[in-house]
Amino acid sequence: MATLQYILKRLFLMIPTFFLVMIIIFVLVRFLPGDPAIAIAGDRASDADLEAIRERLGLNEPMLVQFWLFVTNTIQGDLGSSILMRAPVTEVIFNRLPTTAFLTLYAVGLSLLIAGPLAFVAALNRGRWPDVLIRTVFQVGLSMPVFYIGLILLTFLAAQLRWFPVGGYGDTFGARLYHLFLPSVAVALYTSAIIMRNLRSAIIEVLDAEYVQFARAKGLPNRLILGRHVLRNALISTVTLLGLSIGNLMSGTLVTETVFAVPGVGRLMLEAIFARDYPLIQGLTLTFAVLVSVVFLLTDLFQSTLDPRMRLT
Amino acid sequence: APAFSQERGGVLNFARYDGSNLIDPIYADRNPDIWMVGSLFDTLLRPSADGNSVVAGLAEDHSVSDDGKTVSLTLRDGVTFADGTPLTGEDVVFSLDRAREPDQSPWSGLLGSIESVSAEGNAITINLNNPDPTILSMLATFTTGIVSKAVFDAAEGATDQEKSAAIFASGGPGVGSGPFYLCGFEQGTSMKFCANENYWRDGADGKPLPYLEGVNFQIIPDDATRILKLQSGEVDVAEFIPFSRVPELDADPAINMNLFPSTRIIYSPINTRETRADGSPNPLADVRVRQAVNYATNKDALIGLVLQGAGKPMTSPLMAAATPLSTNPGPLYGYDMEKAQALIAEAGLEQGTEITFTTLAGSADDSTIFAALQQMWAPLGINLVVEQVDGPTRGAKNRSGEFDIHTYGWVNDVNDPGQVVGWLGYTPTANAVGTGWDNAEFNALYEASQTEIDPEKRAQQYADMQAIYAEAAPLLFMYETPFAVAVSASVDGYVQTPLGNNIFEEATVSR
Amino acid sequence: MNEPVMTIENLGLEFPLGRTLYDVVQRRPGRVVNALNGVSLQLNKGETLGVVGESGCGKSTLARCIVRLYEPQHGQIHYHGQDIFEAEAKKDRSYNRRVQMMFQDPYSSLNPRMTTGQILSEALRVHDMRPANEIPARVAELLDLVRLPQDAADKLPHEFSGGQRQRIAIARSLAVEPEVLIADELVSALDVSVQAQVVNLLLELQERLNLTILFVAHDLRLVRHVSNRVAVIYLGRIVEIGDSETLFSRPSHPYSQALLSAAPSLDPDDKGKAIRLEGELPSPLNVPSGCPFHVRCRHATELCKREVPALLPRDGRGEVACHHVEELN
Amino acid sequence: MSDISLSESEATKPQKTRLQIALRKPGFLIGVAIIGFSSLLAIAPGLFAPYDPNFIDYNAVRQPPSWAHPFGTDMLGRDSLSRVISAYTVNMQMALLATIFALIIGVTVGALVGYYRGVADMIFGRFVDAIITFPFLVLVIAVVAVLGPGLINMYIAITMVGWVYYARLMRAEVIAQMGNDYSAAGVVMGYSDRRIIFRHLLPNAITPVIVYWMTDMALAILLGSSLGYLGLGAQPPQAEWGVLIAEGRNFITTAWWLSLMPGVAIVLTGLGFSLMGDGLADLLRPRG
Amino acid sequence: MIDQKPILEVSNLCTTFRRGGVDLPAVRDVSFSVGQGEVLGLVGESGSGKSVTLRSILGLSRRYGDVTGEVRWLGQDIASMPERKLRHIRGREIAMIFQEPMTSLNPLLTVGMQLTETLKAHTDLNRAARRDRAIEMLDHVGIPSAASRLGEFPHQFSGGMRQRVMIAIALAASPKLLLADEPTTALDVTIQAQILDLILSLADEMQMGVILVTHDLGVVAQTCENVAVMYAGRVVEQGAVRQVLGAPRHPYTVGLMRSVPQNVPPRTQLYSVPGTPPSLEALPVGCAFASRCQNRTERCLTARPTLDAITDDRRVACFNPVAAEKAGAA
Ligand SMILES: Nc1ncnc2c1ncn2[C@@H]1O[C@H](COP(=O)(O)OP(=O)(O)OP(=O)(O)O)[C@@H](O)[C@H]1O
Ligand SMILES: Nc1ncnc2c1ncn2[C@@H]1O[C@H](COP(=O)(O)OP(=O)(O)OP(=O)(O)O)[C@@H](O)[C@H]1O
Ligand SMILES: [Mg+2]
Ligand SMILES: [Mg+2]
Repeated sequence: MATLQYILKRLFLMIPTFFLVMIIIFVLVRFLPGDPAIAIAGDRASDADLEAIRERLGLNEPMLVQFWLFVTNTIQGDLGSSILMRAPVTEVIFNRLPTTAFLTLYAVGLSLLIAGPLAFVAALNRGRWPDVLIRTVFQVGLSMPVFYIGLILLTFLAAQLRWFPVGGYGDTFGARLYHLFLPSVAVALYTSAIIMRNLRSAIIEVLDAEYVQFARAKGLPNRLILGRHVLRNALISTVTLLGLSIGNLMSGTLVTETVFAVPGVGRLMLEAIFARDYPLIQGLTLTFAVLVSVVFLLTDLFQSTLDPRMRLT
Repeated sequence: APAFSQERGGVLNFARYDGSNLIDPIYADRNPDIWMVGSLFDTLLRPSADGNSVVAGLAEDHSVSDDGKTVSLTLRDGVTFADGTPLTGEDVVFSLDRAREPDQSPWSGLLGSIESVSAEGNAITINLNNPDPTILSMLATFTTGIVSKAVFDAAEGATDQEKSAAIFASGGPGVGSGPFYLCGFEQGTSMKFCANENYWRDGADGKPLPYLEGVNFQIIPDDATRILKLQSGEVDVAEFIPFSRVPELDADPAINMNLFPSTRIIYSPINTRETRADGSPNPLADVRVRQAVNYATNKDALIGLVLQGAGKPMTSPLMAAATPLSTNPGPLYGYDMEKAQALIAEAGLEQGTEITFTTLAGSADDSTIFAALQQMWAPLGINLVVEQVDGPTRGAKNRSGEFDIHTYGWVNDVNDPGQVVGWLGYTPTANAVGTGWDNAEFNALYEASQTEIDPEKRAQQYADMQAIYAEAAPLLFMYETPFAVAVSASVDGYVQTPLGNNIFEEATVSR
Repeated sequence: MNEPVMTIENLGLEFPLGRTLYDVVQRRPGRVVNALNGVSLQLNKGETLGVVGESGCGKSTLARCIVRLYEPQHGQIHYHGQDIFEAEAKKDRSYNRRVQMMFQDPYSSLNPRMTTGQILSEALRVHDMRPANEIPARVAELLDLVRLPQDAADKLPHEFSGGQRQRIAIARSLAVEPEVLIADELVSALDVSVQAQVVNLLLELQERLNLTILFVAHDLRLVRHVSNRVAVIYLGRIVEIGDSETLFSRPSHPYSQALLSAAPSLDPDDKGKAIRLEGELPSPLNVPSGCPFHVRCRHATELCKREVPALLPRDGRGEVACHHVEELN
Repeated sequence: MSDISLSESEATKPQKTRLQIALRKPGFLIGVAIIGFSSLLAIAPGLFAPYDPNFIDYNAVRQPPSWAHPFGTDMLGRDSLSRVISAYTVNMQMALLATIFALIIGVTVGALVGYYRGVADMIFGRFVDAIITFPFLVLVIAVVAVLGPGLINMYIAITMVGWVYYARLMRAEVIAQMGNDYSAAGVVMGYSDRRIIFRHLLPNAITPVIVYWMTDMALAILLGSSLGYLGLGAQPPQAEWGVLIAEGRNFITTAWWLSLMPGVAIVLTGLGFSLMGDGLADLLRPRG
Repeated sequence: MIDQKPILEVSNLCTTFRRGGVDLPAVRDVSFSVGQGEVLGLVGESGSGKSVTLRSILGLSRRYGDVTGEVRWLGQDIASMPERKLRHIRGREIAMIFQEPMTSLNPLLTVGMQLTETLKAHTDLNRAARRDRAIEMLDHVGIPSAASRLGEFPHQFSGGMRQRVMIAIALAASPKLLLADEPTTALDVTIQAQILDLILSLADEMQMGVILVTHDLGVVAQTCENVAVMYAGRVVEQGAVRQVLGAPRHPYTVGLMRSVPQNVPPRTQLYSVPGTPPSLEALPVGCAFASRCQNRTERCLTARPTLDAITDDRRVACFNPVAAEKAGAA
């Protein structure tokens, strides 16, 4: 009951957020230099052609009317028609979204797999060489542009050793895991560095907490102390961070998707911007916003199941 | 070559730099669409091997009346659409009428001379308003590809465009008569062509073309990744190879590095208006300054830096050497720094004059060109500064004249110089590529050439236009580049035409 | 001595816990913490009023109301006859100067990034207590007053011990020459011996500067030592108030009796006289009806469950809020 | 009374300054050294670069590392070492200018909102949500597209988005600091809100913000590089690490030095900032 | 006084922490013993090393500092015992209650879980039996409707109740020795009395030894048989409560006793030990209390007094102990 209430409240709070997002993106795209009509008809089109196209797209209407239409149509689930793709925006996005979602979750999963154990090793060896080594290596991951890492992975692991395919994204679940492994690694190198950093300091902090000392004083086995008492508590702040970075990850996929030839929404967004595809940009942004809000909500819910102090309200 | 043991079957995997959105003879407006139309939709006539004339296509015969106002064609017997339904005169009339309808086809201007099209059995008659020297070329151009009227009539959708989109989305044989039909499509991701078993042309072994079972396209926008795909054997063909990688791939025995001759030219429109958009005087309005920068540009060096030598300087100011009626008067504005400096002195250009060079953001070639020009023009006292914009912004600036110089490229869509010359020099089309150059003599010559059916007279008109244009230099004339396509050694027979069209009809792949 | 400086009347304060959506749907009022429930008392010029009571009974809340950190929902506080929560009065910063509060935690009540000198001179400057050129001299004087060495002025709070920090806090309060000092558990966090030092200082200063002090503390022995009068609070109500010696030697309210008896004696032989209270301290979230103490009181009757006893004077023994005070004593 | 005043100052014997303690940590020292040297390179690249970084030599294209060109030359025959060095100016500037205004705005807004809460906090919350749910890179790309590519516009774009993160952090920290009695003491002392917020709360709340700032500077370089890759950052011919890597990545197998060297520069600088951040966290934490 | 063989013998326990490159001798040469059913009080100023002593006994300080000396538990030295073996003694034989009730319970686990996990580690009880035992323990420490509160989380309990939960956890496996670090400082006097009663009755019933750390000399007087007074990491006086509190010999103990506002006229100056304790980073060579001591002599500044027996069960670390009759008068 309380949880449902909480979810309702959060959903309610999202309404003004989305409205703000809609205003920002609407204004922003209309300030983009370059005309969608030219983007459609090409540089060679005549003025009359352009005028006709603008008329057809409703770009000649006053701004407020356009915005009103945008809002009302969006509420009805109609995001308009993509100029670039000549198809309904919702359809275009839904075709591409699963790939990006898969890639993002995959990367997050890999990051946790990499960062989790290593954060423990680093925290337990705080200040000694394993700690220094782990932190330095992750720092490298943190400072390398993904397009560079991606290319190195592709060149050596895919093209030369042929362990992995160069591009594509597979049809079955297994094939996807295989195809998207390298792009996920490229993303995960960055994300895991952030998670590792946070988790490590959280673990160090928790290791010194009084309740962990108390757990030791109770004579619990080490495994239980680390697993039940330390990890759970250390995870709390990391989960928030993870939620936050999933948002960035999803928009960050646009470079990854370009390098690895993965047809996801990130690349689509880039194409949409370069084609001045107003409806598609707007639709994608809103989709991002909804997804990210849902992820935030989920992390908060997860956190509140983890941390009883956060329950209710 | 007589190759009776032609290998048949197999699927060709092709890595593209960008995807098609809608391959329809009249709605194809971006190169990734246009260059695929021919594989799905056959035309009445076909370009000849040398590209300078036309040969029989769906129409086995054609003739033009003496007054140049009537074209008669005879449809080949027994040609069908890919699903086996017969292709009739009615389909031809429907297709051509559709293509010349100004309200729907962006290319209708190319067929502006047509007054009416009619069919009686296999006999097709096209009546023209006025003689049109380009009409036969047009009938061999993608936009006149023949579509099935029946399929269009049956398709869902209120408008022609909606019908086209619906047909495209559902794919399958039936709408076209090209060597392939569309049998799979995921927008922005992949596309599949399957062989049309009812194609009318026969291969060297006497059986119908194409040899391939099909072609699978993958879209890989990143240059380096596309190459890696080819090197790892995941694809057989990778197009748009950056020229910097050409020598490396050329050296690879498993790969044939093709440089297909093209009609692509790379040039820079120069704003010739007296004042800039902000009202300040435009130093480039002076023809001597424009000539000077042309002389000061070492095109060979540029070709070396940008293309690794895989290109040649423009010889005709208005078109690629491969375009019909190109005069090829030899190197245009060969590098001559003394002459350039003399012209600058004559024009009295102030030292340190700032000129903005607008480039496409993210384009390595543009950055290189800019860096090179900056150094090359420094001796002229020109301080070249860069302004990076994205495609649509560049388009808008070109249109409104808010630029000094920017880079542009061109590939012919039609096998006739009319299109490119209209674009580059004829003021009413687009202010002579946005340069604002306006030459009455040139414009008159161009208008006359559009209806001149005497080949010799027309050639003279084009020669005159090229001379005028070269002298006035509204462009920085740079270079022509080939189409760089890397093909696995196991592939044979794939070509990209000078117009950019991908021809898979006679391609084979041995596994 | 009996000139009232501050009069508190019927002070009431509830902390809302927020109304959930469910509450709204159910048309239920939000839950509240009843921190203060009709507290009335008087602070007389120059006296020390001790306030004791179990944790969470509202002692700090009362203190914070007096310095306007909280605004009560009911009742008034008059300072020299002026209602301090009146709109006009709230703008008057000089009230904050004249009524000073010191906090329990010696580690958090001083800005860790300001030296003692900065802390003191800031107070002097903001309230224009001295012309700028006299400030250093006054800082030195203040340090002297609270018996800190002169070099303390250049040190940061973390360089001091807890007792010294409390002295800095006292000096800060004294800098603005207040009339009333509110000491909320000023010494609770300190060791006995350090406690004694700070209390000594407070008593000495009170004498010299004729300060009025509200002394909130847990330690009954200490409260007894410093106070002229003492108020015992239970669940946001005063249950007994009176002269310190009388109250400590002969408490009237059953709660006061239990409280005082629970303080362990220093004499190992003095065992077993503590009155054991039944049950848990009820939460201020649901204050019991009637006498708030009745659930734990051995003497509770039906009347106690029903009616809130009024705080009534008993001759010579202060005021007590108990229905059965006469029978019990 | 005499007993109280007996030599109390004994307890406060001279202590090591925090700086001395921080300098004891090798990590912090290395971080400071890296950033110090990087700043030097950024301020006076001419002192260290052996050649003009923009000089094109058609005859010395893509030469491997040699004594004359320790990092080789690029596809225009420019000296790679000189280009990597000259990029320090732009990349270090990126680290600073892309973050400093976000820091200032975010700290101010966060402090105010954290102190006053109420309606301003509600509105702030919606804004933060809107900007955070907005795809970051997309917002930056769109703003850059509106304003036109170039460093200044890139800074504006990153600032428009980035301040939110500082403000969130600051708000949370101010609220946490308000749990300390010194802010209540300020109120009780009759200090103005402005004084309490900016003189008392802000200096205490800013430590985690400063530490985050260090990380953010490293991220700004990375973000700048990504935008450079997309052609929205530094303008040619200005060398910038992201652009250098992007230029070199076509030659990863044939001219590896082109992308490796700027890659090393990015990693080193990032490492420097992050080590310095960790050290600063210790340095700025008040002891008590 | 129960005269029997001690169960815990601590001798020369030293714990040194390193902070910022400086050694902090938190505990120095601490020796004492605890017998079955004995309640030993440990008092001293804040920071004098009481908590560290308890933590060192249980081997919890090893992670943070250097611990030397001997801790004999039923004859076995546990100071050097490996963690894996020690864990079977912790919680089962020697249990500890921490000073901070607010932070010593894991906020994420239910109270029931934190109670039963000890039982699971140390007993053979099955799930249901553990639950019953947990309820019994909560009942024991006076938490009403214990069964329904097992599923609740620490933040749903008040400070006093959390302290009692911790006591329940500590006592769950019926330890033979309880280390109680200020178990009642967070509590109100009325509840403090309840808790002390509980501990005392258990010590009595189960013959459990107790080390009770506290600030409150009243608590010591009421609950302990013996007491040790710590100052700057060392035990300075030790003996039976009646004697130490009744007739303190060490000047520090004397000062402590005199600081308590008892038997002084109200609103007069209290006695207080002058000065502040020395910082652990810079302990003087001689007696750590010398600078605050009115009895100090030259010798106090140069030599450190050892904890010597004055009588059989009374030890004082002072060169010039306060005369017995004088102290008694104070
Ligand atoms: N800001 C607040 N919001 C909500 N509840 C509060 C707030 N401040 C105090 N309370 C509640 O009001 C009640 C009275 O609190 P107060 O701090 O006045 O008690 P106290 O007598 O000072 O206790 P202690 O001796 O522990 O300091 C408590 O139940 C407390 O939880
Ligand atoms: N883990 C640790 N690392 C470094 N120093 C420590 C550590 N634990 C305790 N200390 C130091 O050891 C000294 C003794 O601390 P301890 O906690 O034993 O004092 P205490 O007598 O229990 O005081 P209190 O009455 O305040 O609880 C203190 O100076 C403390 O700062
Ligand atoms: Mg309080
Ligand atoms: Mg302790």
